Amino acid sequence: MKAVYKKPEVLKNPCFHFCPGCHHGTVHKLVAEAIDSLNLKDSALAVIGVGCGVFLYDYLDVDSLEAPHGRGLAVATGVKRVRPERIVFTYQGDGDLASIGMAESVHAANRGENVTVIFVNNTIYGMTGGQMAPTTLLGQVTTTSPYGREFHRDGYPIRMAEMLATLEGVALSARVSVCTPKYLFDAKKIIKKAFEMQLDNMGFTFVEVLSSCPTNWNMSSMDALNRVKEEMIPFFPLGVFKERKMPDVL
Amino acid sequence: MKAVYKKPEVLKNPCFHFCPGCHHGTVHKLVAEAIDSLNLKDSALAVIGVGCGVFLYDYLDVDSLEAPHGRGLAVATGVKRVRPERIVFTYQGDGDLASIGMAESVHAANRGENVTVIFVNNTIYGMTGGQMAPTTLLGQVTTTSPYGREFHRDGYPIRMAEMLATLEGVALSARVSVCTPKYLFDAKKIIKKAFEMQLDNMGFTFVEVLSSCPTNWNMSSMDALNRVKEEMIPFFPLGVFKERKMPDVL
Amino acid sequence: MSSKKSFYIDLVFSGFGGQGILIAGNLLCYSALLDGREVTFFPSYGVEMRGGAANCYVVISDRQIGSPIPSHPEIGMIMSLPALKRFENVIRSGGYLVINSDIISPEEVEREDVNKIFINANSISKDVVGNDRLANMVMLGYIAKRFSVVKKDSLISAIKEVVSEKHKKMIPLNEKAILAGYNLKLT
Amino acid sequence: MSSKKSFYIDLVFSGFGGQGILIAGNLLCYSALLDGREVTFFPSYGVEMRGGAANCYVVISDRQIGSPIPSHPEIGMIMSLPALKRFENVIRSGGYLVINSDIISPEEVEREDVNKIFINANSISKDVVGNDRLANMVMLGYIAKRFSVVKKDSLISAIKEVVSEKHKKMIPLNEKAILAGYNLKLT
Amino acid sequence: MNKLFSRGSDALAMAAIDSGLKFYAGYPITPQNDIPEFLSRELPKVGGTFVQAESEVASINMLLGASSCGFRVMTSSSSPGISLMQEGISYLAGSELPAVIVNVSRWGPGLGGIGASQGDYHQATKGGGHGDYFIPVFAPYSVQEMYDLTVKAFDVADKYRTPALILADVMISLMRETLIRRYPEGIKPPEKSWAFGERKGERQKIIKSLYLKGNELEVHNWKLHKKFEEMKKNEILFDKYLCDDADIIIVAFGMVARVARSTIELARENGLKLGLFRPISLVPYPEEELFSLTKTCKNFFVIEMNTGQMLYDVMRILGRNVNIRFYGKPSSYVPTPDDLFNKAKELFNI
Amino acid sequence: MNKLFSRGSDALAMAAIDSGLKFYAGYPITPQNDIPEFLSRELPKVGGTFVQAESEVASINMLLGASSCGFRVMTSSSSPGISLMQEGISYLAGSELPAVIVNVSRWGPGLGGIGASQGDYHQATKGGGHGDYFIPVFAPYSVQEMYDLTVKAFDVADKYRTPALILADVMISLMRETLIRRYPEGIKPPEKSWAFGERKGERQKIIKSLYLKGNELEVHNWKLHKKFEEMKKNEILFDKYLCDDADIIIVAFGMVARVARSTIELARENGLKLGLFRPISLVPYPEEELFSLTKTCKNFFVIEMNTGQMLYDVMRILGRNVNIRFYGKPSSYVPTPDDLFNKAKELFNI
Amino acid sequence: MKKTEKKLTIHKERCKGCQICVLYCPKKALSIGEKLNKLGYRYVVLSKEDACTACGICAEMCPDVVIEVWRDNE
Amino acid sequence: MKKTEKKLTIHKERCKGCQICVLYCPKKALSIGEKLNKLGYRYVVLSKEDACTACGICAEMCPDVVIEVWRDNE
Ligand SMILES: Cc1ncc(C[n+]2csc(CCOP(=O)(O)OP(=O)(O)O)c2C)c(N)n1
Ligand SMILES: Cc1ncc(C[n+]2csc(CCOP(=O)(O)OP(=O)(O)O)c2C)c(N)n1
Ligand code: SF4
Ligand code: SF4
Ligand code: SF4
Ligand code: SF4
Ligand code: SF4
Ligand code: SF4
Ligand SMILES: [Mg+2]
Ligand SMILES: [Mg+2]
Repeated sequence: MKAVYKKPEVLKNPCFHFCPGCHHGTVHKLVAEAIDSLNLKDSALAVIGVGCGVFLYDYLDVDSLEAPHGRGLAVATGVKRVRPERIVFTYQGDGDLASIGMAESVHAANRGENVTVIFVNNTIYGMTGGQMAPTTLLGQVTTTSPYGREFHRDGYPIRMAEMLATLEGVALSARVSVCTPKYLFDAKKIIKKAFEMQLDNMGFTFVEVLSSCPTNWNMSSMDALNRVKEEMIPFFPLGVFKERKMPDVL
Repeated sequence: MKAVYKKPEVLKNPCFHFCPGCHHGTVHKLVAEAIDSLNLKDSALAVIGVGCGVFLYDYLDVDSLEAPHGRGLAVATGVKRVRPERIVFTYQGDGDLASIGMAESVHAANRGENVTVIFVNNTIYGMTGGQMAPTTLLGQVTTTSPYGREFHRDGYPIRMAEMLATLEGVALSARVSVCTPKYLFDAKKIIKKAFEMQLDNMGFTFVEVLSSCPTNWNMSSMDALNRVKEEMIPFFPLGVFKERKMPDVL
Repeated sequence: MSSKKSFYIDLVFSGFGGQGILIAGNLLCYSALLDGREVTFFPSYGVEMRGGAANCYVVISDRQIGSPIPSHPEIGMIMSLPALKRFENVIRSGGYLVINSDIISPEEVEREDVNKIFINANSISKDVVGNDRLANMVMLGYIAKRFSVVKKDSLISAIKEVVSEKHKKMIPLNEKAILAGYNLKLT
Repeated sequence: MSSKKSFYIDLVFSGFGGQGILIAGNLLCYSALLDGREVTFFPSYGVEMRGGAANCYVVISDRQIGSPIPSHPEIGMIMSLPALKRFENVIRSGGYLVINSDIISPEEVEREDVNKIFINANSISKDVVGNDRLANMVMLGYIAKRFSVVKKDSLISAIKEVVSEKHKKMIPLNEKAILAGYNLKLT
Repeated sequence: MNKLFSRGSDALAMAAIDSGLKFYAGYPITPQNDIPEFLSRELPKVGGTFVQAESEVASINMLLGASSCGFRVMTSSSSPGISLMQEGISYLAGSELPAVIVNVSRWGPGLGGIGASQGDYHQATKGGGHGDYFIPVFAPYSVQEMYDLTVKAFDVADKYRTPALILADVMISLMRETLIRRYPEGIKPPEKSWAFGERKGERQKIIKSLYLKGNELEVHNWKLHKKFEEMKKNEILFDKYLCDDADIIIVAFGMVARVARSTIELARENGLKLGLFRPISLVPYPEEELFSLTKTCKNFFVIEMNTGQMLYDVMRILGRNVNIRFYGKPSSYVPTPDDLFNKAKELFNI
Repeated sequence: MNKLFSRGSDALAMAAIDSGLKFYAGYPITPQNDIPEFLSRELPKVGGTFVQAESEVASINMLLGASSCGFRVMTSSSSPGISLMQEGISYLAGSELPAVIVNVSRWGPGLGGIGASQGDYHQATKGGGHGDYFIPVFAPYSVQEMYDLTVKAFDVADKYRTPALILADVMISLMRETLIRRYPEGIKPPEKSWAFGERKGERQKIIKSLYLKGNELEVHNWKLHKKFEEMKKNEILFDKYLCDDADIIIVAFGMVARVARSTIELARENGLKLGLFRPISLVPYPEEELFSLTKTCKNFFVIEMNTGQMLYDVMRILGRNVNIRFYGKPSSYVPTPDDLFNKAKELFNI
Repeated sequence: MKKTEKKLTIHKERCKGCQICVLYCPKKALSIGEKLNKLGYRYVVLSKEDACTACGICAEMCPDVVIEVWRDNE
Repeated sequence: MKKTEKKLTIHKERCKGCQICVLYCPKKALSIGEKLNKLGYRYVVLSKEDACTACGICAEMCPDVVIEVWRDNE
């Protein structure tokens, strides 16, 4: 019999510690599928940010390096500069990449480091228990915005994919979601493309994945899925904001 | 007799330590003029970044706070949040604001902190002796890009005014120059407008001033002036990239 | 601190989130405070919480309390299988595992040198309050009495400290469930 | 280290950037190395450099050298007014201020307890090499001889160490200027 | 109830509010999130400002800004976050700006773990930041002390114009026990004429740490050092328990000292005379007070949840003429009274 | 000339290149810019990579990445920048990644000044970062040692899989003196089977510092501690000068020790028997070697360009039975041999 | 046209009962059962086996890789 | 039309001789002199006093606030 869907090979252990309905699991799967399909198991090297995804190495059978919170893209720069033959990707949450790691993220993007970023935007600090993130929506109640996020005090939700797309060094900047089958298949394609572009030395490839965090949103998985569709996507539109067609030579 | 031009009042001491032809002096003057014209001597509070402008308090008679290198906008946030009645401005170089301080700069802008930024872009680290800055032009030789800035290794020059203009929190984002009388008069207007907007609680106001650093460019003042005109402006276009007309209420 | 002559008792409460583990622990604390005792409460936290586990330690004494996390508590109130697996080996030898037998079948327990007490707490809760949500209170009531941890009056008066304003009307039901446990005779 | 019997001499060179201050200091170092001595060279640096000042310290000894920044050097080679103002009070009592009198007029010097030597170095440079740019070399030559700092041969051989490849053709001119200083008789 | 049954972190946050906290900035990190969560809820109610900063670096620098305006300011974090603040703390010290910094320390190095730890003693007491300065450090060992020492920290910070550190651990922060919310009479933030207020034609004020001219930096450094000497005179806090007749004195701080108290009771029931010396202010360290114990006791037992850090200070203070033994547990498994009792017997051959 | 006449920072950079440096990342800061400037020019010529990072935080984390791939890596900065690296250094230690970190230290706290200083001794030796770890620290006092100790630092870093620190100062970095560029025979970077290379079907490698399960973090911490104990056995470096018959022994490191050597000569010419003990490895500190001097000498004179930091270690090591005097100069004005001689006479009543 | 052979493997011990698969099964073939698994969750079951077309959508969408789908149509 | 009274104050001790004013003076009234000031720079002089219209551009452009310009036209 032929598999319609089977566990990706590189996913050595699918017993995720994630909460029920958490999209981190889905994203792990998609990354694993991309690695399988491009045969990158040996060459892939994960640089893992601190957040609920920090145990990625327990699940994916790829060489893995833990980066200090927020510094994934500085760490990845160090790796890729000395091991350009490895396919380097970071796996980072929105707190990690867009808050504390903003400088490292913008500068790695601007330098056009030839690495791939999997950016899990769930509008919250998952691992630490539901504090406000730079991506938290206006009005959203979190443990540190108990009266709802208010732009005068807390600022606006940051749209990273759009902001990074303005930088010359960026080869691909896209936002995807995994909340419906259609979006999920799109996400799969884009993630694969990001890795392909890295293989082609195109430069910095960035995929933002809108994700749910039922636990810290205080919602059932179903409600969380709906929230992605009905509240997140309208504010964080899906799409490819930049795609370089030719390698980065001037 | 009426003064056509006289030393601004708030400029208590114009014996700048700057090198001959350095535009830091010019920018100090313009800030002083704006403070004079809006009568802000008592209310202005300078948050001073580390760079050649670090001694601003020796020249301008305004309350002054020294910020650690790059952290001007975090420091200014702390000040403005507890003293909203003070007119807070930061004075920062390109190394300070756009390199080490990128995260603080982007986030303060995104929060729409009601402060004014005077951003002196001279495509170089002046104070430390001419190293490559995030704004250094491609091909530019500096002490740490001895073979010229190369985008694959060093990244692209960052256009801060444009990037920040994409953020919702920003009320004004503009780039000016002081290399010709016309540009200088424009700069004067914009700097004044930035302070006025702060007085009107419009939010984050950002003025990037293209400046020369004859010393570290290894040029005469005259050649440096020319370089601003002929090399910098084409890459860093002058203009207002965002201007909010109404206070920041949603 | 096994050799204390003065009053000292240490417990661990464990189960899934949503089973009222922390509420039970807290209620015991407030009761003991009413009894005039020293009390410490220590909740689990952090990464390990993913997956919905909840647990807490309670120490009650009439002297100043050292560590709020006893390495080998005397009594464990166990409300889920993972909870059993995690704490079975932690209970002090000669101590007590008080187990919700509506969730965990007796044969799951491996240890021999501790006392095992099984309470069909869900069923009892259903009986006395109409649903199984107050199994925690049933178990707590039993423990309070069985080990003379706190006075009955204190237990009842403390309920209002742990039930939030908007669930105020639940106080009588909690009281019922606790008393059901308190008065439980096991054979 | 005033009471040394062995060879020890410390100097400060100061003037504007562009006057060849650091080159003069370095040249002296290389010469002393050729003489087989221990040498340290310490340049000024940092924020204070804005405004175009340049200065450096040179210590030469036949033993291991302690601080490369003598607090009170014996000899100061002074090429600008700000340099005089800055170092006048630093020179050790009984030491020497060697001053370019084409730039600084003698009445600017206030100190009484040091020896003052004035050299119209710009003029001499103009005389011997046709322009005033090698005033530094004239002064260095004088100092080398007057205080027996280094051997003449060493001084001459060391020139090539400090003149960069592309200015190679300047070597003979430097030599001329140095010798002019070396042979200078002051009255 | 008159007494509260409170979590350590809440007690600390309440103390901050009672001390007149005006500005808090912080970045989430386990296990201290209860503090910002409490303050995000409660601080606005009393007119204070809560900012969730983009990072610990931003947090500490926001404090620098707000403190320069004369207000009481605080941040809290845990070990990796505190490391990131070291430059800022050094700037606060250099600029003579008061601030309270809370380290609910966890395991290191690196990401480590989130259990209770005393691995940051060196960093806390020997200037994790660059330059020549000391800041006062207080180590609570109960929920009540989380309150009381926070009040103290604000007070000392203002008095000496210095950042002050609370070095707590997970245990003390997450546990609940009884708390009396007692803001002492008489404590009042001093007038801060040096701070930025309304200017009204007064002389320009400059707050900075850069000193380039002449020997002004040396003068400045000695001034900072003198503050430290003053603190040594006035701000030492410690606790002694049954030391007078003790054959062995345990030296421990924070959580471990708490466990040790029970150990001592246990030991005395078993006929062994143990005592406890607990530094509460780690900086300034109660040096004289500790040393004076050598008059009556020659055996000292240093216990820490690390591989030996305060041990350095104890060795320095006690010298080589007494018998010092060490038990270190670099693990989030807090030792029990029995553990310590057994270790004491083992290490002192009893 | 066979010998070079070299600047200290250039000597250090040459040593890095001779040691096989593959990756350098750094951020400009006075007074160490000569190092990145040299390497931006020279490193590409030998196939290495120079990156000017956006900050010190990024620099140290780039090192973490490049080191995990098994290459020799280095960064350099000065005091405030080193403070910013503390989290990263702690991660390197926790992840057991070798790296060489250079602190050409300047004045603090805060922005301070850019003159020579020894104000970072505490930070360097007592873990400015969080958690329980020590990293080896070497303090050069000549241009030659800038070279030799850098070679050593790379070697020790690899041998123990640890970051190593060079604590230099402005003086040593900017001065020029003779240098013999001598990469010792026999030193060769070890094979790094733990590092990321070509994977070729091998087992997955994981490099991390997070240890949450059971007591694995405790085991890890003791492992790190054991490395430190090993270093104590094997990597101690020190220098003694005329100690055998000395009535007073100066204890000093770096620049100050250099000046002190001249002081000793001066003193001996004046009939006063001074000696010098100079720790070269500040971590591990030559404890035994220093203590053994108490057999013949009872007077120790600690001199530092700070208000007393190494003094803590010396007091701990020597105990209370000898006479310890301290002279501190928290100023970029480096004391002269005469200054020290006079101070010695004053403090020891001679 | 031959009958399609199909197989759905449900690794029930991994299922967390989130219902994402249930929501997106075009044939409404899945549902959450009554029993708890070791993790303590009520896990998914293929309640209408015949309705299932082995389209694989449930497997694609499941965050916990609980479902694998096989098909053989000759 | 009355004659315009005008005055140019040159604080020569501050001048660094950068020539920016010289470049932008529409009347080419300024030039760099031969003498050095205390800072060691050859400083600017108003070499064609009559040509100067007191337009103020030199003063506006000078980075070092060397020039002040006054005018009185009634
Ligand atoms: C320097 C530092 N600061 C803070 C933390 C605590 N911390 C761990 S994960 C995390 C954020 C998690 O949020 P996010 O990056 O959005 O990932 P998620 O868990 O939501 O996937 C934080 C703040 C840390 N480990 N290190
Ligand atoms: C944490 C830290 N890193 C580095 C420095 C050194 N530093 C001082 S000023 C400066 C940059 C100056 O460049 P820029 O901000 O562009 O200002 P400019 O002098 O060019 O006006 C640097 C890197 C510092 N003081 N602190
Ligand atoms: S806390 Fe949120 S992000 Fe983390 S595992 Fe649970 S659902 Fe996922
Ligand atoms: S170094 Fe450059 S920026 Fe600094 S004062 Fe000189 S010219 Fe201006
Ligand atoms: S394979 Fe398709 S039809 Fe079958 S259960 Fe899954 S989603 Fe439903
Ligand atoms: S999507 Fe997966 S985890 Fe969720 S209910 Fe279905 S099978 Fe279970
Ligand atoms: S612009 Fe100013 S500094 Fe420059 S030459 Fe003219 S007057 Fe002098
Ligand atoms: S005022 Fe106008 S005309 Fe007169 S010197 Fe200045 S620029 Fe020239
Ligand atoms: Mg998140
Ligand atoms: Mg600049």
